[in-house]
Amino acid sequence: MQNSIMMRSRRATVVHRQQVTPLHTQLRLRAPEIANLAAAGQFVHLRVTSGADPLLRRPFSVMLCDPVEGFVDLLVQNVGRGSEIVALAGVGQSFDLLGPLGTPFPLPPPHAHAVLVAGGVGVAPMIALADRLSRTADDHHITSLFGARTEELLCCWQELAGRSHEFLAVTEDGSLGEPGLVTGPLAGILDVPDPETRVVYACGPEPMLAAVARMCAERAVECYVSLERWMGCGVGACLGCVVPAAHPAGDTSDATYLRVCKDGPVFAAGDIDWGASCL
Amino acid sequence: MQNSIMMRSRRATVVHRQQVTPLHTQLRLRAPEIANLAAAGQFVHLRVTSGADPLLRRPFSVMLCDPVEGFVDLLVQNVGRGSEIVALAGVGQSFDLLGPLGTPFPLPPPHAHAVLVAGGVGVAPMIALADRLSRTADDHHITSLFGARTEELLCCWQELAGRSHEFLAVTEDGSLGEPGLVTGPLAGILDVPDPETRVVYACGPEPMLAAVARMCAERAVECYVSLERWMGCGVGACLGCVVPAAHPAGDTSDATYLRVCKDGPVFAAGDIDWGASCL
Amino acid sequence: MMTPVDLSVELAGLTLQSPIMVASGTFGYGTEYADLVEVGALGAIVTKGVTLEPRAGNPPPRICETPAGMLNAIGLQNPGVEAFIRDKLPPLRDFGVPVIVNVAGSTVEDYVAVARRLAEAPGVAALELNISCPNVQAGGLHCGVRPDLTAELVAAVRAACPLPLITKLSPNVTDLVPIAQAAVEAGSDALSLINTLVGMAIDVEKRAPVLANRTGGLSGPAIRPVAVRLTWEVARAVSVPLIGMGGIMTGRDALEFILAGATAVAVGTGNFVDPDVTAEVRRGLEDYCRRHQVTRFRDLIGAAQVG
Amino acid sequence: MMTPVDLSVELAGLTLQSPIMVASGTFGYGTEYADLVEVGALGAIVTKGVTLEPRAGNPPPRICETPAGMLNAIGLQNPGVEAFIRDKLPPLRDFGVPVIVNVAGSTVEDYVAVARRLAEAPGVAALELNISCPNVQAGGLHCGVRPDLTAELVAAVRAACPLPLITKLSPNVTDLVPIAQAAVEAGSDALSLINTLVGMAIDVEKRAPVLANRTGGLSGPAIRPVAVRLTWEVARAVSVPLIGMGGIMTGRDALEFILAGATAVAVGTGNFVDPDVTAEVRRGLEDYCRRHQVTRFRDLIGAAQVG
Ligand SMILES: Cc1cc2nc3c(=O)[nH]c(=O)nc-3n(C[C@H](O)[C@H](O)[C@H](O)COP(=O)(O)OP(=O)(O)OC[C@H]3O[C@@H](n4cnc5c(N)ncnc54)[C@H](O)[C@@H]3O)c2cc1C
Ligand SMILES: Cc1cc2nc3c(=O)[nH]c(=O)nc-3n(C[C@H](O)[C@H](O)[C@H](O)COP(=O)(O)OP(=O)(O)OC[C@H]3O[C@@H](n4cnc5c(N)ncnc54)[C@H](O)[C@@H]3O)c2cc1C
Ligand SMILES: Cc1cc2nc3c(=O)[nH]c(=O)nc-3n(C[C@H](O)[C@H](O)[C@H](O)COP(=O)(O)O)c2cc1C
Ligand SMILES: Cc1cc2nc3c(=O)[nH]c(=O)nc-3n(C[C@H](O)[C@H](O)[C@H](O)COP(=O)(O)O)c2cc1C
Ligand code: FES
Ligand code: FES
Repeated sequence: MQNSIMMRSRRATVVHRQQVTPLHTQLRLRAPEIANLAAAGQFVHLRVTSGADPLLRRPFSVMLCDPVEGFVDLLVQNVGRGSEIVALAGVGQSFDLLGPLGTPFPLPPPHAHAVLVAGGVGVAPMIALADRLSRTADDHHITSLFGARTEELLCCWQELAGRSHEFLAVTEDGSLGEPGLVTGPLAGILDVPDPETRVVYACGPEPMLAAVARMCAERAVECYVSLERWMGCGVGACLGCVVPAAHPAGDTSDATYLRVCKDGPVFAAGDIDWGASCL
Repeated sequence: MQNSIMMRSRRATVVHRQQVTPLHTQLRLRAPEIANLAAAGQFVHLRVTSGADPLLRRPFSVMLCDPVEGFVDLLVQNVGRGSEIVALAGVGQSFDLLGPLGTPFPLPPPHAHAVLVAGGVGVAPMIALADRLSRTADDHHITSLFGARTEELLCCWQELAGRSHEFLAVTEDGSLGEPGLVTGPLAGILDVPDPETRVVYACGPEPMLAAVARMCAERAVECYVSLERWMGCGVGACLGCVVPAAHPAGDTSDATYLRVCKDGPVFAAGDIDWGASCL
Repeated sequence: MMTPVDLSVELAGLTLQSPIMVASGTFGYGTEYADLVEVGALGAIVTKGVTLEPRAGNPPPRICETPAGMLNAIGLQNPGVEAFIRDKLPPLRDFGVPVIVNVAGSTVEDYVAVARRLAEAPGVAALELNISCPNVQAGGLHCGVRPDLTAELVAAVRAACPLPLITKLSPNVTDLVPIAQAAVEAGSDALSLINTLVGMAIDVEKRAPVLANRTGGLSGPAIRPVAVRLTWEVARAVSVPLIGMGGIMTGRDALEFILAGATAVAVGTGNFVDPDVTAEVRRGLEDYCRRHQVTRFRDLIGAAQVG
Repeated sequence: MMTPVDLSVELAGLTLQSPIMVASGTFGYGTEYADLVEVGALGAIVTKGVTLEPRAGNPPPRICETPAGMLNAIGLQNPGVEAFIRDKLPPLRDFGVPVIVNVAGSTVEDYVAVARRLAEAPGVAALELNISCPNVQAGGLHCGVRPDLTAELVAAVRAACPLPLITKLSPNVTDLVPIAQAAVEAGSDALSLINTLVGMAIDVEKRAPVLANRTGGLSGPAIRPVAVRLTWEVARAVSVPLIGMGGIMTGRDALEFILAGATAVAVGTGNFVDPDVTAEVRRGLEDYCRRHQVTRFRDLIGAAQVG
């Protein structure tokens, strides 16, 4: 069946490596099947070493795919041992990749105004989404907001800007674009007569996602977020990556908690219990 | 003090790599202090990864040193995970080396006839010894025997032959040199009117060492062997690498067992209890 | 051209085509791995722990990585025995390999009720009793830490249910042998060992335990030496077959347990690291048998015990 | 320009310039590492176990590597207390840091005799009692597995010797708390934890245990989660200072123990992996204190316990 092709783990070789910031590396891997199948919002589960330490795979969002060449691009922020091994990988080095995994972003209806809100390395799936939308024929209008603490952390912003109709950079220290937080400009975009014509997509630090979710809820704007959690299996088996669900309904075991790897990483903002999850 | 320089651990970078056989790699590392201090028979304790798996260092004999250039050559046989990581290391890769460690081979008296017996990868310290002897002014006569199961395992034999007055290769399958075991030709060399003028040095599989030790004992020929054991600390602290001593004498704790890393790896063959150790 | 090796083993009245099973809680209910693993090639599937009532499980964070291992505190999240039988069992059955249901509870009555219910359900090959759950009657003590409590629990389930019974032992005890013997005398047809070691990781930036549950169960290659030692000790003391587990990632790892006296092995955390791990373990066992001219895999069971 | 951080701690009546010690059996008698480590910067040196009579130790193989750990069965090889005092103690004393002598034996009388002898020797700062040795009177049972045997042993040594007493606990028990409490009530001034977990590795080619002793003690990063958990549990139950150990390789690792409630830490296997490890741990602790404006290191002890 289709699925059995979809998820088999495979070796992918690094064909290009770019240090986009001192903290961020863009890796291009040769992974034809994943490039063919990955949808915006999905991730790959990457084995960083063949040894037993670090033991678990590390999840990374698919940033860009080139189905023709069979390339997949990842944007890796070096935050610890696993991501460092990946970030320092040289051309020719190969990794075992599992994917594409998880639920992708649902696409907006034709002519809708898609508002993409990215925070830090959360820009990766937003670039994937902008790329996808800019290739559809249903003429979406794309506005992107990209926030970070400072200019240097606005990694790959050109990749997002180049795929959006409007793009606004926001830095807390004002070193690039608007000073402050993305929620400021977002309010401006949502405070219009017809907010319901907008669909908001967000990925970034959890406090930012919670704020965006609240703003959209207040204005009855459709909103989708992509979450991050430590992962074990990455395929829904271990129940290690869960987040609290908003409205327990139906059978307890499935409703109290949602699996970020399988039920997500993309969720309708209203499905998440932000109070409980945003610790 | 001199010692404090002698043993500090340092990073050494691979400057040259040669695949001498499908199973053996010759690595040249830049390690000036070790190149300066290492004596034939000593080893370096190499950390194969900065992670926790594989955890322990791996010991490798110093095969050749170039104090002028600051190079140290290791001959690595790929037998498992640790040696594989080392064997596959590329130029530019660096390792943390501890050394030189252990007791070197005692040099023979001037004009003595040194008989070097190597088995398999045990040739490494024999090459170091042949190199050392060929540089002294005391005009030693050097005869080298190098045995292996088959031609392909006679790694770096030229390095040994080139530093010996006589060299004989011995293979169990007769694919190169004499067929059989090194002990055959060794008997010929020792069965002379004045065997006491010879000093035998051996490194290789333990059964070979035991046989060589016995032959020398029977003929009252001075014999030194280099042993291998799993190692923990490599500096004499953990007592993990011991071999049974021949003549318990003096205080029990020091005499029942000898530490390969500190009391060895080079031992006078008579100091080892071959019956108990050769398991 | 390689000759096939007979890896089949007998266990608790079941014939397993292969001694390689998947460990409870690490393979979901099978379907999660259906796209990744040739599930039909497994010796058996052991399900996530099933309780009488549905359980929501512990709040997150529930897992964290440790050197060559991981900690987990899932908290027995499961839909309860009724929903299990209704929703999870049918697809499990369809894989065509024995389904062993891991049973958990807070009281002896819980276990008995779940066992009774599962005995009626078609397609359950055997039960694995997870006796390392806090027992409310015994003041939250785990039955698995005392021979008497273990015997009481196993005997009660044995009396209530005709299915083959496997008792899963906890390693967090001073002496596992009397507990293993009690489980066997009370009617266990086989024993599984080991469950996780109790551990903790601390987030030094937050200055608090990483897991919401504070402590968690340590699994993975890190615990293998402890698991092999306990398998060796228990194998000397009981005559029922053992299912060895704890950090198995390769055929060599599995052989440590087999040679120590296990009849079969289960792979747990290894599935997360590499979904191909069970196939890899199988290849390793077959290669070993060929290299050593072992015609009947069974002959390897406990081979490291003699001498 | 970095401001120095005060890492000093009080322990069993001793003032340690640093909370970082080296664990028994992993640093020999100090001299082995004299050329590699700035021994004078350590908080204390704990010696290899010393017995009344000289001991030859176990036959080899004595060690083997495991995932993120190692097994050892050295068997208490040591020259005996007389030779220790004569040959090993003087150079140890010269390092200028407190020397804590790890004491082992087969009978309570052994321990008492060694303790008496060490009390007379100049330059012994404290004793660490290794209670995980087979006790011939208790039928080979380790005193460390039972509160009553632990209390008996500690009380006997306490009565015979005025030196500060540290009892070293074994993790191979169902519940460590009552044993820790027994050790304290019997007069321990501090507790060390943990000793190694009992494990085994099997050579699948030879089909026999790798170690001549069959079982060995598991140490290294693999056991850290178990050690942190036990430190956390014991810290809640006793009021004497704890020395935490088990797989420490970095400052972050050490902080897990400190935040769980340890006053000091000991590095064992880490010394083999990297002789610089204790200096590395020290740098890590200093950096952490600076980053978090911790002026008194002591304030971190048990900080993860509240809440
Ligand atoms: C669905 C998904 C998509 C992701 N996409 C990307 C991406 O495109 N680019 C990218 O750089 N990162 C991404 N991440 C985060 C990435 O997986 C973690 O940064 C990485 O696993 C950290 O591993 P490490 O060994 O480097 O860090 P560790 O040494 O394991 O930890 C370093 C620090 O990171 C924190 N951390 C570790 N893992 C996670 C995690 N999974 N979630 C939250 N915090 C964590 C730890 O608390 C610790 O403080 C994604 C995560 C998820 C779940
Ligand atoms: C003083 C000394 C000098 C040495 N010099 C050299 C050298 O110059 N070149 C070289 O290739 N090797 C040398 N060795 C052997 C080398 O250290 C081991 O082959 C290596 O540590 C194996 O590690 P591994 O992880 O690759 O193998 P592992 O995966 O650890 O084990 C693979 C196999 O090798 C065996 N083994 C592992 N370590 C040892 C050991 N220390 N002694 C004996 N058997 C072992 C195991 O039983 C196993 O069967 C030396 C050993 C010593 C003690
Ligand atoms: C995420 C996770 C969940 C687990 N859930 C259960 C469970 O529900 N019941 C049970 O008996 N064991 C459970 N276990 C323990 C495993 O079945 C196994 O005994 C243990 O993990 C050791 O094997 P391993 O090292 O191969 O993982 C779980 C283990 C993990 C890692
Ligand atoms: C080779 C070796 C020898 C040891 N010898 C002793 C000993 O003689 N007495 C003792 O109490 N503990 C001994 N231990 C245990 C350590 O002191 C320490 O408790 C344990 O190794 C855990 O710490 P680690 O993981 O940092 O090594 C020894 C450990 C090792 C690895
Ligand atoms: S990572 Fe295992 S269920 Fe999500
Ligand atoms: S390896 Fe530690 S004493 Fe030899």
